[in-house]
Amino acid sequence: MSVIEHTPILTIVMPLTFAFLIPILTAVKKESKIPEVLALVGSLCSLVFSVIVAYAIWSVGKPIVYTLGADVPTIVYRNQEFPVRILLEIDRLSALLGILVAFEVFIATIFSWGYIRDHKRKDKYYTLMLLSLVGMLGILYTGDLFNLYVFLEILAISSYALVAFEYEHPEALEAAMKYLVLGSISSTFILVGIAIIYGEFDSLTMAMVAKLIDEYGMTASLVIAYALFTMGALLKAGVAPMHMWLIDAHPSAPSPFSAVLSGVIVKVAIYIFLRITFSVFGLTNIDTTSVGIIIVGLAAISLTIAPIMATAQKDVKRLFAYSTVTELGYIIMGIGVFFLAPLSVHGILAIEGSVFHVINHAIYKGLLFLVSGSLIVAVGTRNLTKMSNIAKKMPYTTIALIIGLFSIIGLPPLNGFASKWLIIESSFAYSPVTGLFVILGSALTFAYMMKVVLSLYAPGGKEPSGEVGASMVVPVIMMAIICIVIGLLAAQILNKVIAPSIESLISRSEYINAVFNYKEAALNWSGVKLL
Amino acid sequence: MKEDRRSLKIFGIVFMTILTLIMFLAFMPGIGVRPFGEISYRSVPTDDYYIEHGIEDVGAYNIVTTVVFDYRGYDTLGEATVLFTALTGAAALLLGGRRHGEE
Amino acid sequence: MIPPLQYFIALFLIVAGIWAIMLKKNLIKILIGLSVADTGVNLLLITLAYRNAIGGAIPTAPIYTGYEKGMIMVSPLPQALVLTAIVIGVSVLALALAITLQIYRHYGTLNVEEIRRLRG
Amino acid sequence: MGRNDIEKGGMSLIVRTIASILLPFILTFGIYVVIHGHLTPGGGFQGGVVLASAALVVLVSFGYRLAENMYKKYKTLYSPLEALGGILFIIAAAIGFSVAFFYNYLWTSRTLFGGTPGTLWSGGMLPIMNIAVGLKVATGFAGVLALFFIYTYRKSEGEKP
Repeated sequence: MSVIEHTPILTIVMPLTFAFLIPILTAVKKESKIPEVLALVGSLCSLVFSVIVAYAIWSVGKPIVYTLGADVPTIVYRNQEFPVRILLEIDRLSALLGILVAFEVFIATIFSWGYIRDHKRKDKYYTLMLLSLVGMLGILYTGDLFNLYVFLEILAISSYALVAFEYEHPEALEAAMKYLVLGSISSTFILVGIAIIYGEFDSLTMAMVAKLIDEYGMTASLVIAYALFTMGALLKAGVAPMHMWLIDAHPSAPSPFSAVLSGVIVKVAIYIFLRITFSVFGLTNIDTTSVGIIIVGLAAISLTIAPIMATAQKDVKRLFAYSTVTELGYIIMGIGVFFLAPLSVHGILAIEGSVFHVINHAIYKGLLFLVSGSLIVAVGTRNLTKMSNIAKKMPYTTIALIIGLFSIIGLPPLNGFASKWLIIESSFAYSPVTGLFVILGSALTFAYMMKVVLSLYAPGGKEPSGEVGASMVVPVIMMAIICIVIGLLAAQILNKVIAPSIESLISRSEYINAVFNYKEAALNWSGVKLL
Repeated sequence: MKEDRRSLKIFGIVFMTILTLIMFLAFMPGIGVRPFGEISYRSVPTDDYYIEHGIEDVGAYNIVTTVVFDYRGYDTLGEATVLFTALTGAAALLLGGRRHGEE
Repeated sequence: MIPPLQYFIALFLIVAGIWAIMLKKNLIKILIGLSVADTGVNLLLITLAYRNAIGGAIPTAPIYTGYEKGMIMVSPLPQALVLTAIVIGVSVLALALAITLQIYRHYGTLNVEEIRRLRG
Repeated sequence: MGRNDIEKGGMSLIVRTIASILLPFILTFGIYVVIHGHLTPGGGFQGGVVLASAALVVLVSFGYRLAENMYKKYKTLYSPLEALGGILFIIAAAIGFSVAFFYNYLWTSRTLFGGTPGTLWSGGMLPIMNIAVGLKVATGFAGVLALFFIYTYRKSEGEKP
């Protein structure tokens, strides 16, 4: 076996190693650029490896299984061998989101170079940033229920610490405490769900549990376990009635980490929900209609309340946080429409729109939060009414910001348009009521985002001294270019990237069989065609 | 303000009662998880595997340690990372206070 | 409708912990609730590990040092999980205490209602 | 002993004497639990916590002055030591890279720690991992305890007139 076949585990372990190296090397040589460099290299490593993994999966066309400590132990169950150890199981959706996560953290790390400069505790900051990347990738790649919980906790603890990082502002401490308490409740729910599943089947491997659920059907305790999982995941995601922690936590973090929080960490919670629903429990075993009604209801609340609250905000980061709740409403709405009309044409279109929107939202909301970081550095305030002449003094940042804002509104050539259109179209095809909520959300988004655009040109307030440094301009421009590129290539991306991911998410037997044929499903480099 | 708090409290009590009932339901004999101490007819013999093959696979007498470090070593790596994360976070929060100018 | 006593105690601890988190006003009491809920989950996992012996003998811990023939062992997997879960709980608690210390320094109080905006 | 020491956070002479007598026993027991992790109940985590409790005994009984001296001397050390434990763990796991991550190469090839099961010299990579985790947990918890102790003490001192 060559090193290249270990890429799934290296994607997770490389940033972890760099995170462990940061305190050691910082103790050796203080007041240096070591933390930045190590964080950059670590996130770049996992970006490269995640691209390799995704490429391999796309060319093989099946989920990949990596058995940790493979070789000897397997147990035979009904004449089928399966490994008793922890598995990494990566299908196309998790590989796709893996690239997204690694990319977002990489961009945020570049941006931090200018944003966190000369901070006394910057080594801690970069360590926590890398650890949050480790947590997210671990969740996306794992095929084991308890392992999911462990990595969820890594992600959660690093997020709590980074939200409280700027504790000179006391509201960061309050936000972190709120986030910690609610996050712990949701983790407890998920762990009780895992305990129930273990009590039923004595197994923690997702594919094995899925097979046993198919075989024996649902019992009352499994229904409760599913409810606990759903509650935990939606609480972690911050969907509307449970969104209060999100509104406080996302603006309080340092701006690059706000981008990561809003861009991907929230999506990882949604990924957990999708994975548990589709792969572990299975669409045929749960009551899709009632789950769908609940989810569509939550989405409708998100799409109406959050944008109305956003219109009243003066704080630019708080406004973007409300906008995140709105966008979550779109994503959840797509998933809910799929549950209400499972496996129909517009149902599949809806969930494709959702996953596409996950990617697009990660790009443009990341861009917007990074720009808010630039504004904080240049102007020194988060209050929209106190800024003036941004457009004249900071031309590059302004261009990127305007592209991001137009993208979130959904103007046609940009990426926000494509995914929003899919969700609007499919929800109208299902029912005019759901469609109406989505349209309402879009209209309100337009209203509050125009407020940001107008404030860029408004006089009367503090002026920025000039453009921010290159390390803060380049990532923002890069994100803006990606917005345009995804918008232009929307149809190709939808057909080549999103549709296969959804296909592999829905095809449950493929996910189960990969584990029972784990030797064939291992990442074998000879099977991968080079372009 | 006071009314608001009372309604929050009532909501909390109702929510908790529902949660309690739901959780109890999951462990009721007959419909829920297997009764205490029994082996479920649905279960996979993973635990028996660990007990029977632990010594030849890993070479240690303590099967719990065997599971912790070998069969589920990846979880333990994650757990060690959790501890490291928490320490880094606590250090980031408690060091570098403005008042004392220390570190 | 009360589940078997062994499960009941664990579930009672979980619910009592979450109850304390939701309804208590003092931050330290909230953290104690967090810890109690954690303990409940750990107890639940350990309870699932117990297996009745065939001849009515008491099962031992899954350790072969001092093993005599004919003994039966409880499941080792939940014990490993609990080991992990305990450390995770302690880590969350350590971070929460660090945040609480800083909150106390800034506000001079631990009452959730007196701390601005920190409610729920 | 005396009021002054007590105000500095230390305890009376009796407590300090008992603590200094107990300390070697606690440390020995902690190290025993760590290195016998693959044979008897216990292991890296449990032993590490016992070792960290030794640090707690020192902090509580000898008080702030000693704690601060120790802290000034070693403040750059505890976090790197913990990270070192983590790195050691990853290296132990990566030894098996010829087959897979976490493959117990040392035991299956009987190179190191490959003796008869039940003796100290067995278990493959388990003793190494136990020591790595023991180091990590001991330094980690001792670091957290010292952080809390010094932080709270300084704060109460700062608020006095």
